[in-house]
Amino acid sequence: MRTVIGIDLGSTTTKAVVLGEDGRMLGRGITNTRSNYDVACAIARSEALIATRFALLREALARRAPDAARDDALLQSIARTFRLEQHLGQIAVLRTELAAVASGATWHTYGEALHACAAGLLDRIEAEAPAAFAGGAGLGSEFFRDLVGARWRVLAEPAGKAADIGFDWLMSCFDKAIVRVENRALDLSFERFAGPAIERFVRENPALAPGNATALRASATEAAAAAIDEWNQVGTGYGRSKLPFRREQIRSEILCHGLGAHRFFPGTRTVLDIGGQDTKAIQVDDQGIVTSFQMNDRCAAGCGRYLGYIADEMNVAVQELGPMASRATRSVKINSTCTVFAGAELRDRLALGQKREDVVAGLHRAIVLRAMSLLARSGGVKDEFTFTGGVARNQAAVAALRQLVSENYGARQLNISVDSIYTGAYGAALFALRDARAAAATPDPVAA
Amino acid sequence: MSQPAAAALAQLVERAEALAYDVEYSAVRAWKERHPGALAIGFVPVWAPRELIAACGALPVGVVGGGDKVEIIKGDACYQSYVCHLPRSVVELGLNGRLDCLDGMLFPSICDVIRNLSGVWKLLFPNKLSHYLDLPQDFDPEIGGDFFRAELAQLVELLVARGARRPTPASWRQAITEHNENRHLVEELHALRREQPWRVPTSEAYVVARAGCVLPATEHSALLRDYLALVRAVPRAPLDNARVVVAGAFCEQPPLDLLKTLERAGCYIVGDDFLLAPRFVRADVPLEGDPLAAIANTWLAHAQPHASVWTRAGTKGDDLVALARKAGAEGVLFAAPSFCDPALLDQPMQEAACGRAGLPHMHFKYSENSGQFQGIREQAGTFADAIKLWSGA
Amino acid sequence: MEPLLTGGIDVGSSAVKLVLMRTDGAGREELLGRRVERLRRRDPLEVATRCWHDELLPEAGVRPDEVAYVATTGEGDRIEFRTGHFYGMTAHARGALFLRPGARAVVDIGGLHARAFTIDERAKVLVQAMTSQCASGSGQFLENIARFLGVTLEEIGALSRRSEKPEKCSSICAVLAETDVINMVSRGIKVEDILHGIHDSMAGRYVRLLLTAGARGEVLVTGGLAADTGLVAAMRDDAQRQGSTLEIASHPDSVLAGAIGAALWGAHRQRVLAKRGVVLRADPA
Amino acid sequence: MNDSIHKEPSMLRQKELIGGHYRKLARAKEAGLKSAYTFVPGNLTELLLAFDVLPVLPEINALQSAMRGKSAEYIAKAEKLGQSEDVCTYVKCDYGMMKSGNVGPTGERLPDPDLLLLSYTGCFTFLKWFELLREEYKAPTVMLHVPYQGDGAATREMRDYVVKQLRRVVIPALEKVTGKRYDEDRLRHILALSAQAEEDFVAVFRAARNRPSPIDAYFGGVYYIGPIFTAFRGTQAAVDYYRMLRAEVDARVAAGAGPLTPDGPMPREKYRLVVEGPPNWTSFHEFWRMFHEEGAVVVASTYTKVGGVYEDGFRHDPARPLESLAEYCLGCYTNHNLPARADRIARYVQDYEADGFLIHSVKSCDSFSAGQLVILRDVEQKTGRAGAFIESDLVDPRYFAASNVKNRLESYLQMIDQQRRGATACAR
Ligand SMILES: Nc1ncnc2c1ncn2[C@@H]1O[C@H](COP(=O)(O)OP(=O)(O)O)[C@@H](O)[C@H]1O
Ligand SMILES: Nc1ncnc2c1ncn2[C@@H]1O[C@H](COP(=O)(O)OP(=O)(O)O)[C@@H](O)[C@H]1O
Ligand code: SF4
Ligand code: SF4
Ligand code: SF4
Repeated sequence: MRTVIGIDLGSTTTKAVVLGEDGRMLGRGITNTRSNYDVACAIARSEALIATRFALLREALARRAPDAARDDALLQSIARTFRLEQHLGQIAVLRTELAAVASGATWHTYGEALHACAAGLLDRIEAEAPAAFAGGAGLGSEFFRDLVGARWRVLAEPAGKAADIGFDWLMSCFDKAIVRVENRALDLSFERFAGPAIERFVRENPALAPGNATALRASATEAAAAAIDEWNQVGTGYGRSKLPFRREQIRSEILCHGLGAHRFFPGTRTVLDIGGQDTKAIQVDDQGIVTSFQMNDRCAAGCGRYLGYIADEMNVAVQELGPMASRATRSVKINSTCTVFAGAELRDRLALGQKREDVVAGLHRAIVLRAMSLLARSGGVKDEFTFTGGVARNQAAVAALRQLVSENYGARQLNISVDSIYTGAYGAALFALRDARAAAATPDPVAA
Repeated sequence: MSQPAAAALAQLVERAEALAYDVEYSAVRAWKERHPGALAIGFVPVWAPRELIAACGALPVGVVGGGDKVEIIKGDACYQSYVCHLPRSVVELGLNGRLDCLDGMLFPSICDVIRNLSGVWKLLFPNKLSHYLDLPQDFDPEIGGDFFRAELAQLVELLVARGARRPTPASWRQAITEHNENRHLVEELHALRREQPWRVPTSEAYVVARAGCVLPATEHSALLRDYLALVRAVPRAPLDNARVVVAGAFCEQPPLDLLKTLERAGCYIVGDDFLLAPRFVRADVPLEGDPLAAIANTWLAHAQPHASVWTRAGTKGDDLVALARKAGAEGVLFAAPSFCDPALLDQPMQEAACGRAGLPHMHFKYSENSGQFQGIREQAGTFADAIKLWSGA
Repeated sequence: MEPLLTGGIDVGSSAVKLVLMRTDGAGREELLGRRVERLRRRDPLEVATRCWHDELLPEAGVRPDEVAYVATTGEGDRIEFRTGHFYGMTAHARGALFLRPGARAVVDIGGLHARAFTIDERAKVLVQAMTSQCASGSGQFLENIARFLGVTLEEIGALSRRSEKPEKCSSICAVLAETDVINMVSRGIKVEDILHGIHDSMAGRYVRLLLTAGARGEVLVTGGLAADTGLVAAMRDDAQRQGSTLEIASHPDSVLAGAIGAALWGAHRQRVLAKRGVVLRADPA
Repeated sequence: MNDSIHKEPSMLRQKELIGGHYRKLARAKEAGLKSAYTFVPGNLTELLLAFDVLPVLPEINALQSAMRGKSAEYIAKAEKLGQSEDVCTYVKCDYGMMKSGNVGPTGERLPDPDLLLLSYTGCFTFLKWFELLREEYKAPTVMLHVPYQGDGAATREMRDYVVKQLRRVVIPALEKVTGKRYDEDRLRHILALSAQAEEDFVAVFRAARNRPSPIDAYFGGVYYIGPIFTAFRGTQAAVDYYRMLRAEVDARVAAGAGPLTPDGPMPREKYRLVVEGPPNWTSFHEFWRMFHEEGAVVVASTYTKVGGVYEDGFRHDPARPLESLAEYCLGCYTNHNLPARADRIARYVQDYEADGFLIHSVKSCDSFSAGQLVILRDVEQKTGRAGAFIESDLVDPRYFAASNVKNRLESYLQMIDQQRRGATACAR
């Protein structure tokens, strides 16, 4: 199978999108590793390829057991099981790293006790995992660090108290170990975990028709063995110059977001991208060609990282902020433009008795206000409007934006793709496809 | 007995605060309804020839920024981050139609930001009067004075061309008299605060003074008179506070909560340079002779030392030390708007002067919409502590 | 004079510091108990209350009603069982003199702010200078970086001092600096060199702050970052490079300076009030 | 810098001129020469020369310090002495240099001023700057107030005001400091030389209308403006330099050659840009490289007009000595109001057939930068082209985030590229 890949090396997350020869999106992958770019890139790519192989699995299954392939719940449940297997694999690595960290004698004085306590904590987290991944229950995050970290934070205080080990030490222990895990490009591939995942699934679903189980196993083997040929790749994003790509395989994220948004919603004339560390307002024409753009200055105020920071500050996952803000009855005005000081301001406000929901709503409004200025700088919102980037996943940010856009520009169609965070990578992949086709002298479906 | 006075005082302050922070400029709108066909002319800090505007039958309106009362979107679209806050909120007010009641805007020369704002205004509001008023830096009546007089004469023509009344000897006389009187009352307010700061908290005096931005001089004078009478009647006890002068806030205004923070941290503000328009020129404009020359020459001879005015003689900061001495201040708080070049470049020289005079001092920055005063409170509190714990020692 | 037990609680943005002190009013000042608890985003008031009642006092074998004055500083003015509150630098100045009687300038480097000020021999704050509303180069910033590098704060100092090739860190934003650090890691720069580079850039800021405040002679670094030997060394280097004669020092209890100072001022105040016949009681309820 | 940097004869001549001036300054005291500190925009070089007074230009010192990598240290010094982080970095750089022994770019000490001649055309900060210098040097100080073209034109009253100040304030001060009488004939002679150099100067910049442009009118341009904007206007040396420069440029036009960059001849001209705002001096060559590596050449810039806008026909005029000096002061780019600045940029885009325009916004310079975003929008409307907006600083290296600047520039050029391809795709 011939594919092209687009990679968006963002400031907080790295995204990859795999397209088939026909331009169809086959797989998406994302990672929040804060380790070096090569690792981030490898992980995102491998995640996107996993998704691609899942697409292949579904196709193979459709041939063998059409009913099962049409059963979305079944496929989703397999995907969840696969995630669980991956997760357990990562926990195993974390366990070795924790042992190494805890026994490293230079930075603490607890000796074996710390190791035992940390290992015990991890045992609990591991034991909880199957339930956490079981159907229905929403996961706090899609990232390993966030998932384990959130539980660790909750469990560490009582566990430490029981073992007479300071909370701080347990946190440091975790921080050190998780970084080591993140610094390694682990093999989390479909090839490695699909088998165990299917077996677990079959084991846990005794009601599954035996024929389907066989079909599943065979399809997974087939999908794992399929040759995936990388025809071309294009990189974009904040760190794009760090990618080991040729010069013509690098595109500015402005162009990629413009094209990606255009492909998601062809009527788009204005694109707002709020990512981790920068915000961009882009105007495009009816071909998806960028006609003007503005980016924020070098200050993290008003970007996605701001929300991440606030989430850390409140000890919740970034995904929970939007729903929390949506429950607000009013929006508290936030004055600090600095991300770090906004964290402090948040604490002040809470201490003064203001409701969490209201303060968080105010923070969302503050971010969107900044974005509104950028939009105004780039020429405003004249027509159909698309919101991309990670923050577009946040319902409260979307609601604030919707309101402010209509207040300032009148009613406008506001588009948000479920894949909004992948817009840049998608655009990059489209460029990759276009270039590959141009090189192969086939007609260019993107420009056409 | 004092009960009704206290209530009346509270009411008056509330009214003044409403006027001072009314971003709808309702008082101006109401004035225009009462004076059909008359113009309202806005001016940004610090000083403008209010008597000239009034003599043309127009209402001079001080536009001192939106403070923390407006959300900034369009303003930030016009200004990048390393510029002070004032022009953002002024542009925001303008683009949101809040300043539609003004028929024109004057931009007196005080700094590059204001100067460029005059051009921004021309681009954003091509149909409104927008005029940069260059103030002389040559103080010879025959050189700078002639130029200034010509500037003022041109301003009269611009106003008249927009439909203002051409000033008559009578309208000149009335406008100058009313503004001289207003100047006196503002000075009286400050004098009382110097003498009995516990009677006149700055957070009150400030809003009472700021209400003058949107009122004709006579109405503001009446407000001042009422306020002065009331505070003299209401008993208020002195606290063990440090007496300080706040310097540097001449253009972008400090948020009211900042003033309250300083007072709560143990400071009596006995001198400041907020809202300078009515006290920028420290003398009466004479009623005799050519009124344009009178305004120009009074300005040349009596404009107060200020960051926007070339310091002719003496050393920078000497005037501040003198002011602090006169006010009986025990220290100076330098409060400058972030990114305000004139204020911040003056500061080291002024601090040096305070140092030479043995006057304790400290500085901090703010912007008109700052909402967090934790750091400033700590600083000012420590400063006041140091004065109180060791005063005289 | 009768010995007096007083407490000092310094509530900061990243940690709570508590001390218990005994003074006799005639120059004897003793530190009976100390406690530093990093907040890790927990509620500061709750942490402070718990540390005070459940840890510090029991460990010292002291009942709450035996403490004559509980003095707070920092953001501690919201603590309900306080007797009185002192402003940050007032407290740090006093604490600094307790720790290092010769100090004539203090730089307090905390989570969000850094403040430098000069003092006289009575702990009067003379001139102060502070960083502005941008958290670049703050303690919080260093903490973020450390977490990301997988280094504990305790290890930072030694690591940084091991570095021979400090990597220049140009970023001015506390948040965006993370990205710079990612870049450095990607380029294969060693952790110690990254840390040293960050220390150098921070040190430059703080020395500048000190000089702005007119510091001369002995300087005590207080606040949480005083424990970072790498930073203190970098400050010394920077001062030397500037040709300045500042003697920059730290003290193992530097982090407690605010709490100590508050407790000492509390004792002072208590005696003054007692002389006037005013009775204040630290109410444990 | 390294040896591989490419230079033309005029470039060497320029360096010699400027180097010579600094050497002369270093010996000024022993040679009994007087010096006056003054600014570039609206400078009165001819008048100073008529009194044999040597100009010292603090802005040029600041930019030189930055190019030599000293500015960070000087700025830090100034901040330690109490200057705020927020203010103009030119001032801090100069002040820091002064407080570090006033050692000029050639490594020799600059003379203390005999006169501070403050002609503060176009920027209020100049006024503060000289208050600071006066406090330090206690030198006699003269203020020449040049009114701003607030309504877009220099009026008669403005000119008369400036002339009056020249006659009654500036000239008497110069007479007093030098002990010489004002000699108007000498001034006329000097002005005539100015006008000659100005002719060639205009021709050099106008040559950028060719395709490919033989010069880079921003990065290269700052070298070309050196002599005429500083100490050499009104000298034979300047006349010779500009004649030589013009001949070189004409030769390049004839050969169909593009500009010369420090890294060698410019590759194929791919993008023609107009730039507004002063350059960054701390990473000057790196910044330039970002342009020429992409094949972007600057065909017109406003910064090269801060020391006088000659292209509209103004010349120093021996027949009206003080009047023409006054008109020169009033006419500098920095003294134009925002609408006039926007008009000029739009005109450049059209006249020089540029593909786009870029605003290099200097964070610490309110004079240039406050309102530039409104200029951006206005020029976009007038030309129908999107502009790029990049922020950094003149001399504070902390504010030059190379990757950020590069990212924007690259994105902008790729956008232009994409638009072109889009246009051809549609045409097909
Ligand atoms: N599920 C989610 N819900 C809410 N916000 C999210 C979610 N996922 C990501 N984000 C936000 O998006 C930001 C990252 O956006 P992204 O576009 O990936 O940035 P970049 O490309 O700069 O790495 C995060 O900082 C976070 O605030
Ligand atoms: N705006 C300007 N005004 C006047 N002179 C300038 C200006 N810009 C640059 N120069 C001159 O150009 C010279 C820069 O040359 P420099 O960078 O030192 O050359 P090189 O890099 O080959 O050593 C400076 O010496 C300075 O005199
Ligand atoms: S605050 Fe300062 S810089 Fe801003 S407009 Fe006012 S005087 Fe100018
Ligand atoms: S203000 Fe805050 S977010 Fe902005 S640069 Fe400074 S530290 Fe970063
Ligand atoms: S503010 Fe700008 S124009 Fe004025 S001195 Fe500074 S750099 Fe020059």
